Amino acid sequence: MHPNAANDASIPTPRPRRSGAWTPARIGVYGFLIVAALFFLLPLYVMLITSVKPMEEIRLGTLFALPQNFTLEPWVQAWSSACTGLECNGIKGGFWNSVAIVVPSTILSIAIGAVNGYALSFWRPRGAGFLFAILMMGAFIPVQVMIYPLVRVLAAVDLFSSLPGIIIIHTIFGMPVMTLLFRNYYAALPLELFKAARIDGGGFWRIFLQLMLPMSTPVIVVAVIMQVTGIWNDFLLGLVFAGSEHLPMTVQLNNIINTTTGERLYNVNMAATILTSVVPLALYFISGRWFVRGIASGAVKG
Amino acid sequence: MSNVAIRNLQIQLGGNKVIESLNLDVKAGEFVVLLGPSGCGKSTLLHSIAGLIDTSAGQIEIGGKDMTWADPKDRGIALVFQSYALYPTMNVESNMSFGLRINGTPKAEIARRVSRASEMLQLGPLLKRKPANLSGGQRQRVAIGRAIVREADVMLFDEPLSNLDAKLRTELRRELKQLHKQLGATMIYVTHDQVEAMTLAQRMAVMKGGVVQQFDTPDVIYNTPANLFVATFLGSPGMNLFKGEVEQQGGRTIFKNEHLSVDVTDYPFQQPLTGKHACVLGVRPEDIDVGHGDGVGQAVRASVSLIEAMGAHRVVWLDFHGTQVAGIVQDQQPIEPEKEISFSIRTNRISLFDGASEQRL
Amino acid sequence: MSNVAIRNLQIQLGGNKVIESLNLDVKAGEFVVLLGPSGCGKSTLLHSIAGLIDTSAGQIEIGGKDMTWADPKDRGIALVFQSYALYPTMNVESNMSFGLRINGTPKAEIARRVSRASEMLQLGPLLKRKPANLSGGQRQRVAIGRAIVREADVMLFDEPLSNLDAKLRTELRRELKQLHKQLGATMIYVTHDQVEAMTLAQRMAVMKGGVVQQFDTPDVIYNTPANLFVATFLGSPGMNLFKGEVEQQGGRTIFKNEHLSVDVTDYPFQQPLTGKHACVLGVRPEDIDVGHGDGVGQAVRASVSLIEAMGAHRVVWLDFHGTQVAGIVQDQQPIEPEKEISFSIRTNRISLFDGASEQRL
Amino acid sequence: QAPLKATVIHWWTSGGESAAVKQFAEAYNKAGGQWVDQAVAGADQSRATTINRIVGGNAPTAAQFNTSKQFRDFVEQGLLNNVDDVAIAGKWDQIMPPSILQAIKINGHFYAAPVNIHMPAWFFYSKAAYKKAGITNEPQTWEEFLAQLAKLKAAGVVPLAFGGQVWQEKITFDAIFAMVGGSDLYLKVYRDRDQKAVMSPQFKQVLVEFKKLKAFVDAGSPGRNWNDATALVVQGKAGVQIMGDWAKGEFAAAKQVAGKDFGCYPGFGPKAPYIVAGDAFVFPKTNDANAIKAQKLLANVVTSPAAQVAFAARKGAIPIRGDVDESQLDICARQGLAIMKDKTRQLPNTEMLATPDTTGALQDVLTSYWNKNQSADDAQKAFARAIKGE
Amino acid sequence: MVKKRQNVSFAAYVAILPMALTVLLAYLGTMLWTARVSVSSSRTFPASDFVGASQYIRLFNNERWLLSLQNVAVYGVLFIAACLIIGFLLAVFIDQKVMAEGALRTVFLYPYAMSFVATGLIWQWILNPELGIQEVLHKLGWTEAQFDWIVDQDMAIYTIVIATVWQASGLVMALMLSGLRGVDEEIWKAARIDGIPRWRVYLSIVLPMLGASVSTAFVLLFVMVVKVFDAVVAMTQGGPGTASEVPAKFIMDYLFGRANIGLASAASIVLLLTVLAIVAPLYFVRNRRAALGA
Ligand SMILES: Nc1ncnc2c1ncn2[C@@H]1O[C@H](COP(=O)(O)OP(=O)(O)OP(=O)(O)O)[C@@H](O)[C@H]1O
Ligand SMILES: Nc1ncnc2c1ncn2[C@@H]1O[C@H](COP(=O)(O)OP(=O)(O)OP(=O)(O)O)[C@@H](O)[C@H]1O
Ligand SMILES: [Mg+2]
Ligand SMILES: [Mg+2]
Repeated sequence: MHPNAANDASIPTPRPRRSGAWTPARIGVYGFLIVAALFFLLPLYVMLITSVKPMEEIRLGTLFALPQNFTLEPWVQAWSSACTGLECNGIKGGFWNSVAIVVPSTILSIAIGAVNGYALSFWRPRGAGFLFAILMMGAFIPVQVMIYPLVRVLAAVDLFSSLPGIIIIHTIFGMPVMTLLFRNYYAALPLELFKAARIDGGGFWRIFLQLMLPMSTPVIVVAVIMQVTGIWNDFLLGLVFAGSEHLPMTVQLNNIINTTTGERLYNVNMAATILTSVVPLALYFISGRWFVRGIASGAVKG
Repeated sequence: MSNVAIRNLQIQLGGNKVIESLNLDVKAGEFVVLLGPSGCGKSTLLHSIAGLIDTSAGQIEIGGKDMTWADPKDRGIALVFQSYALYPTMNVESNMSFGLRINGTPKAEIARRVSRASEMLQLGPLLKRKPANLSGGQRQRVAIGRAIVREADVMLFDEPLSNLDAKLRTELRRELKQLHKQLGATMIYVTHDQVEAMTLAQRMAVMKGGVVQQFDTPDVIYNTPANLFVATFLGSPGMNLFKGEVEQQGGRTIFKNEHLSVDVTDYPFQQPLTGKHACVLGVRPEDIDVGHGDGVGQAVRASVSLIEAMGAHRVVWLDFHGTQVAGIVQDQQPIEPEKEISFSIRTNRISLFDGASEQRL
Repeated sequence: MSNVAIRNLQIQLGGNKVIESLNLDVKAGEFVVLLGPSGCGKSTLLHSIAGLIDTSAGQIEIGGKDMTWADPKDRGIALVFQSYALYPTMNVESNMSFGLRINGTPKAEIARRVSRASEMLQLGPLLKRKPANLSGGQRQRVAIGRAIVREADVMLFDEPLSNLDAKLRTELRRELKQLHKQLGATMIYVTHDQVEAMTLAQRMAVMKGGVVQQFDTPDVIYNTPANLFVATFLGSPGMNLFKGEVEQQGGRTIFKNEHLSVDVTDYPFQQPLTGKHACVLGVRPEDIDVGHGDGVGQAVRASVSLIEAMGAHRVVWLDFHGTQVAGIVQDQQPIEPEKEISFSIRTNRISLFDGASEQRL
Repeated sequence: QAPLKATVIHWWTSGGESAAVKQFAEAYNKAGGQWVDQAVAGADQSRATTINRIVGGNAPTAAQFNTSKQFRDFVEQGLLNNVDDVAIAGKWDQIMPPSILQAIKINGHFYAAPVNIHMPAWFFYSKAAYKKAGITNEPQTWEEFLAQLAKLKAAGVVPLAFGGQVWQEKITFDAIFAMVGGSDLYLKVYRDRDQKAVMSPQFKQVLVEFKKLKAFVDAGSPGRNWNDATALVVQGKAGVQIMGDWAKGEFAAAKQVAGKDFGCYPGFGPKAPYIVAGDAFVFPKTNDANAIKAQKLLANVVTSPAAQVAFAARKGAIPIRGDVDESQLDICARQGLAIMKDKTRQLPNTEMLATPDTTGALQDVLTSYWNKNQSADDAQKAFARAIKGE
Repeated sequence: MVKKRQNVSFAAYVAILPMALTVLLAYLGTMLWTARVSVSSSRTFPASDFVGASQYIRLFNNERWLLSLQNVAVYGVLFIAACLIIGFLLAVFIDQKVMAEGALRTVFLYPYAMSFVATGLIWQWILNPELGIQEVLHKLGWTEAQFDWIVDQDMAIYTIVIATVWQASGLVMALMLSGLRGVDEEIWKAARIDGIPRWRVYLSIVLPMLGASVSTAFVLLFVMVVKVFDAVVAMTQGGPGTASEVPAKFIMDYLFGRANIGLASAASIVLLLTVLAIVAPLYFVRNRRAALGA
């Protein structure tokens, strides 16, 4: 601290900024974040403690109390031994199926969404605006309503109950939002960059791949977050379209937690839910570094 | 080598008619400089030549072909953007080589051109930097580099040297001239720097409000501006103007107002004048002979209001009955502010404009 | 009115030491111009004065107070960004008035200042436009407007007029000078335009590579540059340089090389020289007397390689045994390229620099 | 020869249910088949999956439905194979309760193999709570039941463990309806859709009595899952719950024994009606001879006495036939099985009598009535409209 | 007026081919199919008869449907507003170069990754007056405390808002954050020079610059509103009674449980038209403004 700081208020305190001094504003920021985090974490806390309590304790209904008989059994069970019909392998069975669905579906849906958004923002081919309008309308139709006709279409082209089938389905359902996401992102980029690339002789794909994509990292991260989460957590489409060999782990998860008249093991349910969400959570955590600052800075003056 | 011909071009931006009806004929291999006040439509014109703005009417011909609706990449052009428009995710080198890589130019050739450009632009040590980490002038140089490595038939420059220091600017000016000679490319060059305009231009187009006012060699434009606007726009300080009338007085033609009377008999009138004619007399500051006029017949007196030392010369601002008159003083004679001094007008390079139409007489 | 004192400033950007150890003392109310080659750290310096860049060492004092770590808003400064940095979603008027509105300046006062600025900058008809719909020069003027309405104690300008036409630039130069007088603000002004520098500056700092080379009045800097760099950097074309030696010959001091011999006895050496001394002779182009030197003793001959017509004068480039020598010709004498011509050196304003240290002798 | 592969879609996914379905699978495998399990939790989802698989040309060998009108449309569309051979050989007509037969036998063909019978409206009570309230006997009349609830309330326990979800409200209503209104009115209303019956004072009385229960539920009931309600009974925090026999699973999971820790009774008095519901397998259309064989084998196996009792014991239901070994069943189930022998006490579940659409509409009416401040008259009118199918 | 346009690259047309196919086959096809089914008497399977507007008449005689629309309107306004505000605030606060940014971001995002079947139950518990917060407050001695919205006819829909905002605002945060980070640093510097307080910069300068992100988020949230289903099923099952019924649940009920796809289709079409009626004017205004501004 500067020796004068205390007695001469008019001189701003000389301080190296990076050292994170605890100004009131700073305290306010952390205060807000901590309160918000507590609110967000409350359900997770309940889930976690529920997942390590035996059922007897859960039945007592002391929701927020810490477990008295701590047990990891529910987790083991959820992962590897809970019964979901005849199978008693927990949710681990579908893990690789899920991966096999999520990876290509995410890539394909983002790729197509990005290309669409790019074409819509910069090239505006005739009729594309109209297509986009219908696409966005389509986003408002409940997925379940569309399943029946889509089953027919996919059956007609012999892709029903197959891995490509489910990938196409996820791409179709992801398309409105992905397209919108990228379209709006590109609309906010300086148009001059696109013009410069056109002058440089860039064609449609070149400009997209070499100029636009590298500038899209933040929005790609958001897109990946949305798609991976959405596809990873989907079970309805997987169930209908993937065929029995490719059922994602969420079908198992659903079977564990969504019984109607069977008895429910809440602890196992919670453990299974948390376990299932580990992949998206990990993704969220590592996504941070791609939320880069000022991706387009230095590009244009003015 | 391509000519650029623009006919009746009309461009609207956001509801404003930015360019009304513009005609411009640039010969193949010519170096044309566009000059005009801020916001007169220079950039818009360049962008429309490049095919980046849709025209609302008119035609653009490049290399003898109608290119009004052609794709930018098919026009054989390069453009330095006023706002640089650098690719933010690419480093300096990639920024420059991007277009060439797209063309499929051989690697060695790319390397050659990039290294030549970066040498010329003194960007050598910065090749691996991203635009965000460059200074303003460095960014501008990258923008120039990106255009010149393309070695296009038509090169469009939008104030390419505005953010560079005088020394570098002089050097680059020379390099650009060299490049022009070497490539034989047609160049259209927007600048606000009149030295640049004068030294580079084979012909110069002076624009105002989306209309070309005069299109001729720099000399002609400087010495015989087509109208009052061109006259005042060029030169720094601009032409001194005196309102008055021309009339015939005993076989001689005399410009006259309350305080001044100048014999303009030798003036090459485009049409002979008869009787009195309201007009404006234009005199370049270098034709105001300050201080030496005491003995001369036509000398008048004025008080010095400001002296600007320019290193090589001084600009003296005179208060002549309320009008500010600028004169250039080359010698070291002592001139002091607030003092009275006399000046005279050298008449061999004066201009006369119609009082109403403001066109050259 | 605040002074700005910078002591041992050191700044790093992305790992580069951009400013090493810079000292600068700007008096309260002074108008200082910063000059320097592209990328030498001018913008960085301004930004650090404004408090936008963390310094790694050194101290910045504004108005007598240590402001090294103060928030920009507490420094009483205004800054025109080289890149404008306009608020893209606000129209011109809001761009200018936003800061004032936040400060709680009374409405009438805001209106007054904005209307004054927009009049001065000729932005009147554009007040309701968004920056995206403006031309480059118009944007730059908005950037200036946003700074000057603040009427801050210290005003920092980063190449504020670079994208404006000469006429407007001249006008604004005058307006800025006026503003300076009126507000009594301290102004630090970066420009590449030497006319601007010469006319505006009370003192001028010439920078190179993050170090101030000379800080003095424009006249002193132009006429007695402190080192070779300053000598060549200023002036357009820059100073002509001749390598050689100075030696005493019979009571007179003579500069000499293979082709040239100049009597420099009257030269005000800072320290008396003894014996032979490798040095560089610098002569401004306007001190190269072209064509008239035939009769003069020291005249030498060279061939004309290039003539640049500048309107008011011509720059003649001479090939003098392989060195390019620029001379300014004011009169109308006929000079033709490729021909031989003689020139002589006016010695009253020459500079001499040490051959090794490049410092002024 | 390769074993007959049978892909079976069903929604038995909880622990107990899994154990139960395993009995079927083992029996089927033992009989020379190969059971391919496709469990999909949630009845709606499971059925939707079946529909889509059929439409997409990837139909399962068999799929679970409720013993109800749910699969009528399938039959009408000609999407199901019948299992007449098996039914006739197994004398289903004789061994199965009429209400079940009514549901599976359409146009003279057997289109489904019933696999169990659920009674959706048992009364489960906590012995501890009863003791605390000083209640010693199971109620014999509705009035007595209400009185017991009042006592429970006085004793500080939640009288009625209630889950405020639409289907639970409907179950409770049906129980009260059957009990208070009597079987005749029940059938007139649900089966015959007799408007006069609906608008009768008796039916209005049913509505009034039903709403009386509202006084005996706790504030936390809306939205509560049935098993959370059961947990209240398990804990002794609540007195009694009206729920299907599957609730026994929860008691079992809490290591409570029927008759010892908790009691069960299907209604008031010895002649109380017994509502019948249940599950059945249907067999999607196929021309593949092997698949048809598999379907028949499956129908045969799942209805066989041994498989039936093994399944029912674990599922908490009762077998569809009386000729089984009761010893494996708990006392509640045994009680149920006994009641099933008296055909007069059997009442079909609403789903067997009305289309899903109508049943849904009735649920809407009831939940409005239960939750809002609606008069019995209004509810009666709404009920009449709904059952007319408007 | 037909304006001549510069030729658009052929590649652009090829590139949007997948979109065109999807739109025509999947979306337009489905919409037409749905419209067709909505004027038939379809039950479990689509029927080919024509019954005119009778499904629609039935739909609009259905109190539950009308209530659903009403509920979703209230829900939608609150949910979108809350998500945008909270999402934006979170993004802003996270953007303050705070410690453990990655952890905080994950904390705010994690609800988005969790299946609502489970988290909805947790919310149901937490909000349940006899299990959750109210109970805790009572135990802590504040016996007057009342927080029983979830069992309250008039308040239940707000609990859905709370839980879904909890779930979705993290995503809005991520979207906003990606937009925030794109803002040129120079703008920030300019604002600092102008002496504009940070919060004001966010509000008056950055937020307007995030127009694209906001509009993306808005549409996303709007889609979520129209489709809200899981949360309702998991938390209130539309109850108490029908107090928190929403259109998607109505449609789903009729689509599956009640095997009446005719009515479900009619409801979908009505929903779609309603959305269109809301969105079209917005879209129109935006486009007009864009046309004037460009
Ligand atoms: N973010 C950065 N990271 C690394 N180096 C930087 C960064 N910004 C600027 N530099 C370097 O610092 C030096 C000084 O930059 P500065 O912008 O101050 O130059 P300048 O004098 O204003 O030049 P100009 O006249 O071209 O605007 C330059 O060489 C530049 O390349
Ligand atoms: N997108 C736009 N919408 C509306 N008006 C515009 C738009 N872009 C430019 N203008 C206007 O068109 C006119 C010409 O702009 P242009 O950029 O061509 O000017 P310029 O001659 O290049 O000026 P400068 O020397 O300042 O760069 C200006 O008055 C400007 O305000
Ligand atoms: Mg321009
Ligand atoms: Mg700079």
